[in-house]
Amino acid sequence: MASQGSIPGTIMLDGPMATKGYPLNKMCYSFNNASARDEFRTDEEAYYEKFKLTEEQKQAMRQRDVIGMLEAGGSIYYLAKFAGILGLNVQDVGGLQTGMTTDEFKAFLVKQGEV
Amino acid sequence: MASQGSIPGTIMLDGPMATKGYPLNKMCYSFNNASARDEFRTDEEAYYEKFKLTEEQKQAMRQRDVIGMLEAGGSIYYLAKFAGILGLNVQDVGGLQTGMTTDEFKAFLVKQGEV
Amino acid sequence: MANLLGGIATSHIPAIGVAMDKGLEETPYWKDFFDAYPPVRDWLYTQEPDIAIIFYNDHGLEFFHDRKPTFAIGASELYENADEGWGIAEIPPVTGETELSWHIVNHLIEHDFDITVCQEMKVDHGLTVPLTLMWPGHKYGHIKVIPVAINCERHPMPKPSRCYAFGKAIGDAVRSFSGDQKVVVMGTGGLSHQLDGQRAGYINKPFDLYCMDKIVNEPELLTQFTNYELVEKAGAQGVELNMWLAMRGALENEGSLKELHRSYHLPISNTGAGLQLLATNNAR
Amino acid sequence: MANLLGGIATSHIPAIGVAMDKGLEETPYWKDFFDAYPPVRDWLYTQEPDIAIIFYNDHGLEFFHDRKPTFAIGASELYENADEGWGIAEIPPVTGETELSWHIVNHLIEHDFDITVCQEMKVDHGLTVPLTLMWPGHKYGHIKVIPVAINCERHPMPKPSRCYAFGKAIGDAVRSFSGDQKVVVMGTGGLSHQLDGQRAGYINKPFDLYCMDKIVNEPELLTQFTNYELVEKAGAQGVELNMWLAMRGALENEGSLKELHRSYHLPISNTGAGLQLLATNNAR
Ligand SMILES: [Fe+3]
Ligand SMILES: [Fe+3]
Repeated sequence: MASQGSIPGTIMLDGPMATKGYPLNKMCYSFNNASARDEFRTDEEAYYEKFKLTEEQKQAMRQRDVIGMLEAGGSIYYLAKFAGILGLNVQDVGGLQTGMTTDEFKAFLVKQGEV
Repeated sequence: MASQGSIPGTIMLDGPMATKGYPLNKMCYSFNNASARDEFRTDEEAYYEKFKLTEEQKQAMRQRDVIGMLEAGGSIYYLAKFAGILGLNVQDVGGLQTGMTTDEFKAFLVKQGEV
Repeated sequence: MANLLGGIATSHIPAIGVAMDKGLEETPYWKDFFDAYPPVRDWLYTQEPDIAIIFYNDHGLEFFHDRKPTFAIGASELYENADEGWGIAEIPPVTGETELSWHIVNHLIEHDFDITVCQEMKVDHGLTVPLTLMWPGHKYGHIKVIPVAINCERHPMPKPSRCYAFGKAIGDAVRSFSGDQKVVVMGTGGLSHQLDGQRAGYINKPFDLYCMDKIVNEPELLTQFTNYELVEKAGAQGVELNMWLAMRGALENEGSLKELHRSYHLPISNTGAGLQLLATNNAR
Repeated sequence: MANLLGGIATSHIPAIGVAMDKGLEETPYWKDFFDAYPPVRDWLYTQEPDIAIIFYNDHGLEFFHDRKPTFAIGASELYENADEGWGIAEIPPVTGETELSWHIVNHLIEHDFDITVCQEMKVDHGLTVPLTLMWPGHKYGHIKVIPVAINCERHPMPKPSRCYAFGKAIGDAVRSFSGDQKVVVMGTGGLSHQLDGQRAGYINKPFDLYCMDKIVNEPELLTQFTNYELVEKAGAQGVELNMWLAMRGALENEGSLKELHRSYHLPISNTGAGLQLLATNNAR
């Protein structure tokens, strides 16, 4: 996909990114199970080790840095399950990534209907 | 596949047969795990129940009736794992299906090279 | 032969399921969105379809990157929903069927579509939210569902033209089935939205309206896009248009279509949410 | 561009792995069979390939009917073998690679092949027995393997013509890769055999010899068969010829091929066991 140029603010989850992100995404996929979510909540660092996250991925996770997670190969579909643990919805996550408050982000969404 | 006529002595594992055979094949697929093989050895009937085998499938299993297993939708690839539990190899299984002893079956194989 | 009655395209975002669980349909945020659905429900009630073939994408419930199919089709008597990890309520099992499923599988393999066949699969909100929207109160038990999952989560994804051809082959398979079942096809997801990156929140209303306009009689204008172009024009998750194209492909050889419903609401969650109903001449 | 050096077709039956484990290579039953391999091993030793793309079928280790792909391709750094349930010894992990894998995946999707991509997958005797045959003593760690699994276990299976086209597309992808790696392709399985039914033990030597003859320069004579015809002529498991055809397809655009080795032994376990080596002009 990279050969076609890049779309600003968009990180394509292509093959090489999926290779890079595999441990992170596998960890987040496990969050489909309530017991895995509990295990993560109990000891985050141990859970990172269990899935062999890279240092970059651990850092992004520790800092709740969504853009950092994406740059480390994270897929939004699996990261969403992590956001669920934090009690964040897609508007909250949108705000986090765009530097807006959730309310600002929601207003931004509404504004795009005024075309 | 049925519409193309049938090949004598050959049960095509097509879609409808795979539907019919699903519980039996799923049980046999579990035999990839040593612990599953042990569990089966300990209580065969309970293991049939666990995978919800049909009565036809249970009967074929109880009687070690390979042709019956195939007719009940069994796939030879998964049944082979059951044969492993019984300590049978593919020549033994060939004999069982053709009504030959293993030695007769082996001789039959050799004979086909004499063309 | 089995008869295709028509196709329905609808949003599938989880927030809709949550809103229905909580009974928020009449609140200001949701009212206009939900008010669009009764005409489509009435049509389904009148037409009494036996089977629904649902093109959707799995968002990481059934499939992970360990084994990610391009196209997957179910051939099971039953499909379970399950915990997706972020709180949407699980719904009762979905009724499946296997005869038409295997007939479609045979047809697809004969025509060089390299599907993954699932005799057991969990279905996620991409399928269950639309079912719940069409038959509220989980009253969908009577309809037999054939789930068809299209990869929209990891590039490379099947091209829009391939998704359309895939749908078309499934439509041909339905018509060549010896039963007399009545079948509807559904395409779920979209329209424009982007959940990830600094561009999160991107929606393209003019493009969405263009797509809903062209999909009726000029779908070839949409199938010419690359997935890259879809991401550019409709956001990272705008590629879910591919499910609409597969649905439309299934109707391709049905002759003229009647557009019985079209609506669009923005924003619903982070998306432009479309609803569209295209009926064939087999519909009453 | 990466270079295709040639293709190897070989049997993959588990009994071979068991014989090697037990050191039975020189016993009367096995001697002629194993004596056929040194020339092919020598060729590999001389050519020093970096990557082996191996077309094989999974016999129920990685895939079950719950989610059965038509075509699956690996994109992982490592592939584990595991207990298959009937006593063949597990072998050390197989080295993978991901760059060429993803390049091939992109090419395949662009050309409308609907593969399942596996970032984690267990490889069974269909892949590990040939590896062990080519590099005895488990000395295969240096070669990077790309596993490509083709459904040969449940009908409907991809058509011989589709398998050939699939291989051809993979060959084209290799040639369009920007690296300078040396690549061999392998097709494993066959030849005629039938494990199940009252027809168990069926072998068709004349047909096997015909296939080995025609695959060199007239593969189109083989790709015209249906899978039904293959079962009829070569037994229920004779459809494993499809892996040979995929291997041959990968060489299709390489110009003239040199057949450097051909041998056939019957019976090896319940099969007619073939070995064949086709070199391209890129080989030394
Ligand atoms: Fe979605
Ligand atoms: Fe095999």
